[in-house]
Amino acid sequence: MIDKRVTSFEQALAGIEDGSTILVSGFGNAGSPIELLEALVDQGARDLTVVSNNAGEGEFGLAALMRAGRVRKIICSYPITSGSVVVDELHAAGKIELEVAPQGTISERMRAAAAGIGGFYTRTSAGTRLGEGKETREFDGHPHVLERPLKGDVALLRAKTGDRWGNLVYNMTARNFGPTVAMAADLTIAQVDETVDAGELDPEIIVTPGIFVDRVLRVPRRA
Amino acid sequence: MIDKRVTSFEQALAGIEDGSTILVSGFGNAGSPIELLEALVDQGARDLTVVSNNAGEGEFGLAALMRAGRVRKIICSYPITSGSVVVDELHAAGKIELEVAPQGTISERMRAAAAGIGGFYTRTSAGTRLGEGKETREFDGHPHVLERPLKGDVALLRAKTGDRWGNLVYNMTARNFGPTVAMAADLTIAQVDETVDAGELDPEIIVTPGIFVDRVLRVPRRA
Amino acid sequence: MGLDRNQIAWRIAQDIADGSYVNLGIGMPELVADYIPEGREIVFHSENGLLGMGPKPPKDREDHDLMNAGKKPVTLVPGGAYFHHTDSFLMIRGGHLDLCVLGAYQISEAGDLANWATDSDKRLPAVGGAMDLAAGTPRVVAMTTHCARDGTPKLLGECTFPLTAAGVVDRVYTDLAVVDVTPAGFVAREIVDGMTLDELRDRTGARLTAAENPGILKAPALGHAAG
Amino acid sequence: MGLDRNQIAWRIAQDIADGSYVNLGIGMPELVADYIPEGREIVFHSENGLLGMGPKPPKDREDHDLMNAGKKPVTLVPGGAYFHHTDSFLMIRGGHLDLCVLGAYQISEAGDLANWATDSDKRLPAVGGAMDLAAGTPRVVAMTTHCARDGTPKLLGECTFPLTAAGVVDRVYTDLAVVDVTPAGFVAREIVDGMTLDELRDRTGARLTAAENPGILKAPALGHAAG
Repeated sequence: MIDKRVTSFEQALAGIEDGSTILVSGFGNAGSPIELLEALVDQGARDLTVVSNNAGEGEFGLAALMRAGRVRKIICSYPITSGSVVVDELHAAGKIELEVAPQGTISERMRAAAAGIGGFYTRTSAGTRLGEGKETREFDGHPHVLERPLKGDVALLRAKTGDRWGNLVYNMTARNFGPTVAMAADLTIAQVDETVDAGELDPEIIVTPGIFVDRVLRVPRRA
Repeated sequence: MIDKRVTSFEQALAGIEDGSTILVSGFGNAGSPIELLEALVDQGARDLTVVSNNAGEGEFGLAALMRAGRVRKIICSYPITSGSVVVDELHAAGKIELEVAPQGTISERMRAAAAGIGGFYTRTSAGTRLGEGKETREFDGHPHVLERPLKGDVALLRAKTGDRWGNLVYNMTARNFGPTVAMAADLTIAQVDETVDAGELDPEIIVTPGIFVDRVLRVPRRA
Repeated sequence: MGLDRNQIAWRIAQDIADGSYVNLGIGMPELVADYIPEGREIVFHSENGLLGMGPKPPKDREDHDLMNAGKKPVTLVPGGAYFHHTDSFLMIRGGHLDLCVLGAYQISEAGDLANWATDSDKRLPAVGGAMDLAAGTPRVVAMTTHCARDGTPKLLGECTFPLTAAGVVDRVYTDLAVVDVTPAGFVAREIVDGMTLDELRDRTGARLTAAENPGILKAPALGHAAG
Repeated sequence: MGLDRNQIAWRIAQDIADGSYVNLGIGMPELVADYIPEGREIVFHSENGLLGMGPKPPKDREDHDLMNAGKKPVTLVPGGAYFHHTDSFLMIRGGHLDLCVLGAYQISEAGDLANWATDSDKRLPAVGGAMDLAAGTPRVVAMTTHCARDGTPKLLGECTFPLTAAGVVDRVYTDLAVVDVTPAGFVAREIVDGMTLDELRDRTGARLTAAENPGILKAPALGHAAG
């Protein structure tokens, strides 16, 4: 029988290795798997490469993982948010590598990894500093850069409800990167507000089919 | 005010020109916009290129459009279904051009057109007759072929419910190609079982956001 | 002495692990779903936008908006989900399925698969999702009779029919044997009772070796009801 | 004599046709939503997965799962829809929006846009969705003061700051003028009341011509309430 629901952070994060590439959902705090990220500090994996739209804020969630010195490199589109102090400090101290890429390119590169696409051409970043060094080719009169898939060893994401088979639904704009990171990693771990049995989610409204999800952990929503 | 609902086949199909490329939803008859295709015979556009997974069956829908001599070329993955007599006859008589391509490649090429992707590399068809003549390049130890976007002038599709803004939801596996063709054409026309006002569809369950849809026509579902 | 199609399906079903995501090709492979051992939960994928495909419904519950890749009415099991075609082929091409079971005209010792066109084909060419499934799925097994009706071997040094994908087949289940495709070529894991390795070689169009302790390929007698 | 930021937003809003799909960049462009003329239904897109963005909610109805690209709480209007980030950028990159309004550090006469980094930037580099929006949207307009605070022109022969995208800006709305980017370079369509073309040229770092009958750039006095 399939039951992807786990009952502890230890089970949820078991097996994540040093040096892993971790894809993280969220846009700001909406949809960010804050508790999973904090539990990853206890889990102990080091030398991580994190892919996340933002680079954490305050001292919680992703920022806590970075503060604990576990993140070697972060790939993001927008590391500046109000309160993004940890990334600022670590970067100034030379303690973290930062790679900034266009938001749609990061997202599409993860989808390419999910979809078995070996590479794709996009106009985004062509002729700019972020397109420098990338193979450029003209299609339909416009230069396009070649982008390669961005695959994760692990995805950590937050959704609203998960069922026994790992099917997920989300809440409003907290959906954001969740469905994409879920598809693009070898091991996908979701924290959800609530878990249900298989068949309790309407099959027409499932956003992330369970085939993409390995473990589902209920983490009660903070008030 | 935005109101994409139209009330006649004439309004729905107005402006479709000779020589257009028409993307058509449906897998077999499920999700096929049968009535729109038949009304296109009356509309009169000729010399069409049709992109559709199958190539029609019986003498209705797509088969009726082909029988009327309006289709110059069909791009599909699987022209053989029980009762696909019209395509057989026309092809044997040299009256229709047939391009067969892998199902996932047709689908991904339409998505690429929708997503502003200039081209993508896929392992599918590499080293096969259908990959011959295509640029081939190795990524991660495997040959990949370069595929280019497949854009429609027009998309004809069938959905379950459409609202005033053109948002669409589908019914079970009749969803199939609908969401993809909707995104990939300049003019997207949906036939739906029922129309509703904006706000009557739950924003969490909308499958095709109205931005992709130009016209919505209610066509009562046949018993 | 060989297995019938239901028995080949049964044999394949025994090898599918609990919790697997599986695509069954149109035609003979569809039979595999009927023989999954009790207690295993398998999620069947259908290329037309469905995970969690269940058995065919009773006649009076058929709905032509709920069909499988063969365009036959099916059902959805609890936990199933619908999605669109491009997402369905993302799953296929991206290697998210664990296994697909495909019919075959020919399989080469390098694992090349030919299952979409023959040179004598009088029908229109039709590939459907076969190339995507063959190229994208991590484990591809072929389900076929060991020889064509005219006795020609289907396991060959090289395919003569147009390829579906090169170097993708992991295992072949036939009426006569279970044969792995390895870097050293075809290796028989099981041979049907009463047949020698040499007799199997006579029916195989490529070099064939046997595993160290080849098993006996067997399946229970299966009534029509299950098939 | 120039327009204030609310007045520039008002002026931009007058040009947005009923039924348009529009993305407003973070910061000053967000003000445009407040000045859409009565009777026009505009669908606002937010890159984080939202079409049909409405005004900010009252404090007690804020939900941090419903925010805009600037990470501020918003509402959804009837007809709105949620979707994931990759679909959101499919919309952007695929040219499905009609218009985006972006802030700008510099705009070149060839329509190059620089709005994501300056060379003196002490902050971390941060591009967000700016390059996708600039490269993908059929009509890109820039909303900016005509000159930087130190008086340096922002409309230039060539940008000196890192580009967001090359050759994409169609029109620039500033406190002093409405300027089209044409194959013949910058063309002033409207100039603020009391300013001559020569005076505007003094504040512009590239060749500037005027349309045949340039209009007067004006906007009503706008209270704080609306902004």
